[in-house]
Amino acid sequence: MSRQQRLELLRLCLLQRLFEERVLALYRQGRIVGSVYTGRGQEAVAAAAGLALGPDDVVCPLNRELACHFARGVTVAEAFRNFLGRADGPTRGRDGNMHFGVPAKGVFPLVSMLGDLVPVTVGAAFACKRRGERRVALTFIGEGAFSVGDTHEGLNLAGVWHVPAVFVLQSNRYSYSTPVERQMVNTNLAERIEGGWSIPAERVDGTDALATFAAVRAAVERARSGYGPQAVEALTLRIHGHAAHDDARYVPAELREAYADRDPVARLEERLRLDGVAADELAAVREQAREEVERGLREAEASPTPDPSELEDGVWAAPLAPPDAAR
Amino acid sequence: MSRQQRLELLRLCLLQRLFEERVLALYRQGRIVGSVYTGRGQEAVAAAAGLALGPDDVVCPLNRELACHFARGVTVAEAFRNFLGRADGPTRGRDGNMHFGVPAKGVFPLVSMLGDLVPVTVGAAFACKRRGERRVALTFIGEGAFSVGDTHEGLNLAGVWHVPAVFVLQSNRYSYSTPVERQMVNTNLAERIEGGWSIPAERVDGTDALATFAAVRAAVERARSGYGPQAVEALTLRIHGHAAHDDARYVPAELREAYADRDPVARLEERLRLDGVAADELAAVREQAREEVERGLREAEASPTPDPSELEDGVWAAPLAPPDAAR
Amino acid sequence: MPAYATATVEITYLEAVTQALRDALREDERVFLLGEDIGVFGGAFGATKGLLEEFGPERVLDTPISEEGFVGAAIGAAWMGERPVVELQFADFATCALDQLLTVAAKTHWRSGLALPLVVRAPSGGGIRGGPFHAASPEGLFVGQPGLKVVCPATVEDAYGLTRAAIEDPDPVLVFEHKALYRRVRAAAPPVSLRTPLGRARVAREGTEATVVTYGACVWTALEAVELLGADVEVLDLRTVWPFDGEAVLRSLGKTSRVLVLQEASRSTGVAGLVLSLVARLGFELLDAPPALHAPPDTPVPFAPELEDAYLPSSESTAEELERLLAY
Amino acid sequence: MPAYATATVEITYLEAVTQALRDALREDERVFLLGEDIGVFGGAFGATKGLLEEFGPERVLDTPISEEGFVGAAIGAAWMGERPVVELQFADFATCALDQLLTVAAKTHWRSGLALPLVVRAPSGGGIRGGPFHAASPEGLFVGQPGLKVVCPATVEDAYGLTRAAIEDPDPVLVFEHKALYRRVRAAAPPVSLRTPLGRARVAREGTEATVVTYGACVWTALEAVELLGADVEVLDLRTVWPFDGEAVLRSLGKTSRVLVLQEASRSTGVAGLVLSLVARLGFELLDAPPALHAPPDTPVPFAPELEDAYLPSSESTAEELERLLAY
Ligand SMILES: Cc1ncc(C[n+]2csc(CCOP(=O)(O)OP(=O)(O)O)c2C)c(N)n1
Ligand SMILES: Cc1ncc(C[n+]2csc(CCOP(=O)(O)OP(=O)(O)O)c2C)c(N)n1
Ligand SMILES: [Mg+2]
Ligand SMILES: [Mg+2]
Repeated sequence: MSRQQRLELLRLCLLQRLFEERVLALYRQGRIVGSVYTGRGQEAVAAAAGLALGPDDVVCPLNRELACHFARGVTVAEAFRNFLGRADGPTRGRDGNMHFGVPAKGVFPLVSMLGDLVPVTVGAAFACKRRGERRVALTFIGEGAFSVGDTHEGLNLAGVWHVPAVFVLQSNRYSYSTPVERQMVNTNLAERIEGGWSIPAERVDGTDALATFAAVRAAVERARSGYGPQAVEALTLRIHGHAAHDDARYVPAELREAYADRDPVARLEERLRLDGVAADELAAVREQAREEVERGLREAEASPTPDPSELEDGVWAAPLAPPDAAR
Repeated sequence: MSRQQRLELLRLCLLQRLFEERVLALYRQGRIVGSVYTGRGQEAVAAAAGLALGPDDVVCPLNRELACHFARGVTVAEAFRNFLGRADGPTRGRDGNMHFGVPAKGVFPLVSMLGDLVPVTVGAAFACKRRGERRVALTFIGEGAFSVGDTHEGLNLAGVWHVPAVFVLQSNRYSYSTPVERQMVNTNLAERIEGGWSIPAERVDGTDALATFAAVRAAVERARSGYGPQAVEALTLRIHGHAAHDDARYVPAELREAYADRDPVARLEERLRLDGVAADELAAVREQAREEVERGLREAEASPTPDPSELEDGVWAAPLAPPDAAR
Repeated sequence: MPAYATATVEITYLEAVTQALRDALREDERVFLLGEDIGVFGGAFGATKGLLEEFGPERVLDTPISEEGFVGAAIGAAWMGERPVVELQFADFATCALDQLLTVAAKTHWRSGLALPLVVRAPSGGGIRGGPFHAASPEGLFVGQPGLKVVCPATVEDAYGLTRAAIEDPDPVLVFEHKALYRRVRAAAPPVSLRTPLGRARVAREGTEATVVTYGACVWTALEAVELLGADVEVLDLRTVWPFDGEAVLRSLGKTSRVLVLQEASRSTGVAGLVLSLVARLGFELLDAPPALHAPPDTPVPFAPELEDAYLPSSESTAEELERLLAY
Repeated sequence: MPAYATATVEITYLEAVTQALRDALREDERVFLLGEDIGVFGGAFGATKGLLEEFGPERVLDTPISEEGFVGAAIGAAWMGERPVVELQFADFATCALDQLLTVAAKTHWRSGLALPLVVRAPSGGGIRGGPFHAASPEGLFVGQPGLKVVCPATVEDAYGLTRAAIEDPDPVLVFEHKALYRRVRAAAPPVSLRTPLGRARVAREGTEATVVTYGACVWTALEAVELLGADVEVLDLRTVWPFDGEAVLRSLGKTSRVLVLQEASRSTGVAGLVLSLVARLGFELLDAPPALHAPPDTPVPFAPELEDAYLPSSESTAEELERLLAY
């Protein structure tokens, strides 16, 4: 992994970290409404997976993978516009927070119902395979979402069709307030995916950005080269609440402490320092990220709010005369 | 397994075999309408599982487990009444073929949607556990139904809740016209259930009635004794079509031949002969079964057909004034 | 948003739900609760707060994420004579449990006489900036389905009384609670004995000039609209939306000869179609004006405040519809 | 059961479906089929017979049993610009794929402008002794849902024309084929160029005394009923049941002043509620008599011939309803 790639990885992690910190501040000020989901402690997984993909690959990120959007070319302003519900945002204010995607950039719009995007990813990968394109489709699966039937149906189809799909398991130990031990008996998802669906799966420390990148990149290249579906299980801790309203007091102190020194962003900065990147260069990356976030926020705040008269546009791609003229 | 038990096992296998042969004859004569599903080649699994249960245990049989109904005390006449759509049958003519159950005898009414009954079975087992009753709930899962999300959600709940549920996997190599190899990559369901959901699972030859009984009985007793959910995978071949309309020409000749000498009923008779049961005693069991089937059919044919004026009875257990007086 | 009362002995709609669950758990050993994050966390909206502590993990179960799975499990427990009460974290996720509800819960009694006493509670509705996946009113998916019952409490009394009645009912009952009412509506704590009969509408306001047939949060919208308008309009709270109280609708129509159906579900879903079908077929001669419908457009629920506020029926927009109806 | 024609160059409704799939596969590389047992076996009803042989396993896929899974996969393929056509083995199993359809297929274009050209074909309806799980008419679960389109072909022409139009449409379209029509209805093979416009009803029979609004197999029931009665009744075949052709309904009502809605779906499901709601609200002044509904009772579809025959609307029972309507 080149020096430049590693700096890009850091930049992406910082963008998510600083963006989310900004969003939480806005939320507390009441300037962002609804729910706010963030991925603190999982930025490295999101960034690594996004960076591991090729330009023509496609991805279905979830709630905690903002850096993956950025890696695909989604801008800070686009993301803020979705949180702020602006007319020129990815969902035109129709949806909020992380519930968006930018199809033009190969990013499928997140739906809330967990599990749904696993079969969707498999179908996208099938299309690429069918057309002989060397493209890969990637999605994320939280350990909680691993309990959903759609997840299993999708993994099974991926294996049977032998498609170039990559599954990144986000094992962050919690599903809202539910610890992984109450979610399942065997918590080793990599082992289960390999044993159950014959999908090669590697387990990595998701707070180690470089290791995670190496694992996902290898999985992506195996998928691209015709070796069928691949999986990577990234181990992290959701060190904050499920969403902004949740203080996660149900997470035992010992567990928090165990992860206290495993902040993926700090670890990556430290690692780059060890690898000889000068402190001021690192500071510059951080500063540039902060500026990019602030600039994006200003742009988004300058964006217009949506016009209710357009609410019914685009329900259908090819609208039919509505049955009910009396609107 | 006592001599008497082994004869009972034979009787149950024969009842299913002869009942189904009779049903197919009636179907060809147009005296039974709709679809007809039979379990030829799997009678031993159905009979063994039914016989392995205790008097207070409950079960959710599927399409190919008629002998399991009989083992629970469902009568031949009751079953025929369902196939014939009679007013005094288990579904009062509202449903047909194997789509029935007899709740009073601990048998849940089969629904067609595959996978649905796995969570239902887990919930029944949970209720028994919660009340401290030493009862077990058992259901069957075809290898095709193993692809359904509900199956996985149910297996996961069984493990997490550690309930006294027993899952009998009917690995008969086909799902309608679809061979197991196109249904999944890793076809070893016992291994997958044990590895994936930490549910102890044993693989048996489902055409060997005594071995299957021993395996299911042991699983039932482990579940009853508080060791949590258990599984048995019974290997068979669906040697006939999916239903009466299907000649199963898609099953390769070699495969048929491989099972030609593995008729579970013939094997059980042969085994009992080897164990010293006199030929005429075996013949008597068969003859009694034939008579029981014929008697049951006569009873069922004497039953009244349903009265359309009662069609709307029992939609709800506690009916409410229908919104729509104009019926 | 007016507060509907302020005395101190009062409880909120949400507290009424919690109290109904607590009283049912106390009175009937067969009752237990299951759903995502309802134990340690007390539920996404706090409806089960304190119940794990009082009743323990065998009666208040945190489930894995598997709506089909735990609704199916509740059906299995009901088969064994238990009285399971499921919480869906959001009503929107009803689509994820729909097969178990329509295939097994709804059809089993008719097919085999086996009653399945099962309750599924679901926080529904908009007004909290939930967007397309956290603000839906999906009751229409279940309205009209043989074997199911669907209730939508609008008041503190019915939040308690319908929940208790649903738990005691032998059929599968879906309870769509309204998120926007959870903390907004308050009233005196109902007596432990209160039961709201299923299938019976309630006249929320007597009137003679027209009838608003509605349910859920829209009951309050209708009452506000009538105040705004200062007209003598009757407000009928269906309470049970399936099978709904057609007699009450026709009785009120007989009095007023004009009807407006008001719902929060998008206009081609919900219960409006069946109510208007009934009115047209059986109330035709009672009508002095075409029956009217006021409901959101046929789109998902939008997130942005500007959009959601325009999308949801307001007391003002409802008053306008009523004015038009009365002017006919 | 009268045969509707007998010449030899004719094809059945089922053959029209197969031909539509074959022609779409031939003309458009992006089209592929997936579903249970559609390859080697040619589908439970034979709708895809011969297509595996002609187009190979990459374009005619036998899937594992996972309705949510393969409908979701079809959505993913549509995202990538393919034109997947899913077969559900029975329409009843729509409940098993409903979440993918309502959550992902229906809402994605409105949320993000991404079109998902996806077709889901499903053999629906009764008359073949299928019972509660193999004879349902579940279109009502999708009728009214923003972002979906739902069609129910009644004729050979529309079995071909609606299927072709659905595959070429940029939106998710559900095609509910009627099992009882598969081999019963025959007509001249439609030209390869035939497309039935989505959203447009068809006057199946001109008339002046009353209008029967119907779709699917009931179109034939209505035509037979009108013959029996010998009255001058118009029969309107909706063809697309969502979003349906409200204008055509009102146009016909303007001519006849009397309307009967006839459907095979149980009376509180299907499309009847929305049609009658429309008629009551927008056609009120056109009506000389209360609009009527003829549909099965609110129960699942029964198995026994005595029950199913009583359950399903017949030409006789429909004629009686019409007589009552005309006598008003
Ligand atoms: C089918 C479904 N059920 C419930 C929810 C509500 N919900 C949203 S996120 C969440 C927890 C998800 O846990 P996990 O998959 O581990 O992802 P994480 O939040 O840890 O990133 C739940 C229960 C949902 N979105 N979808
Ligand atoms: C959810 C669902 N999809 C499709 C069907 C139609 N169907 C009925 S049986 C069957 C094959 C089942 O195969 P398997 O589970 O192996 O059981 P077997 O028939 O071999 O006993 C199919 C596809 C169904 N009943 N349920
Ligand atoms: Mg998690
Ligand atoms: Mg099988």
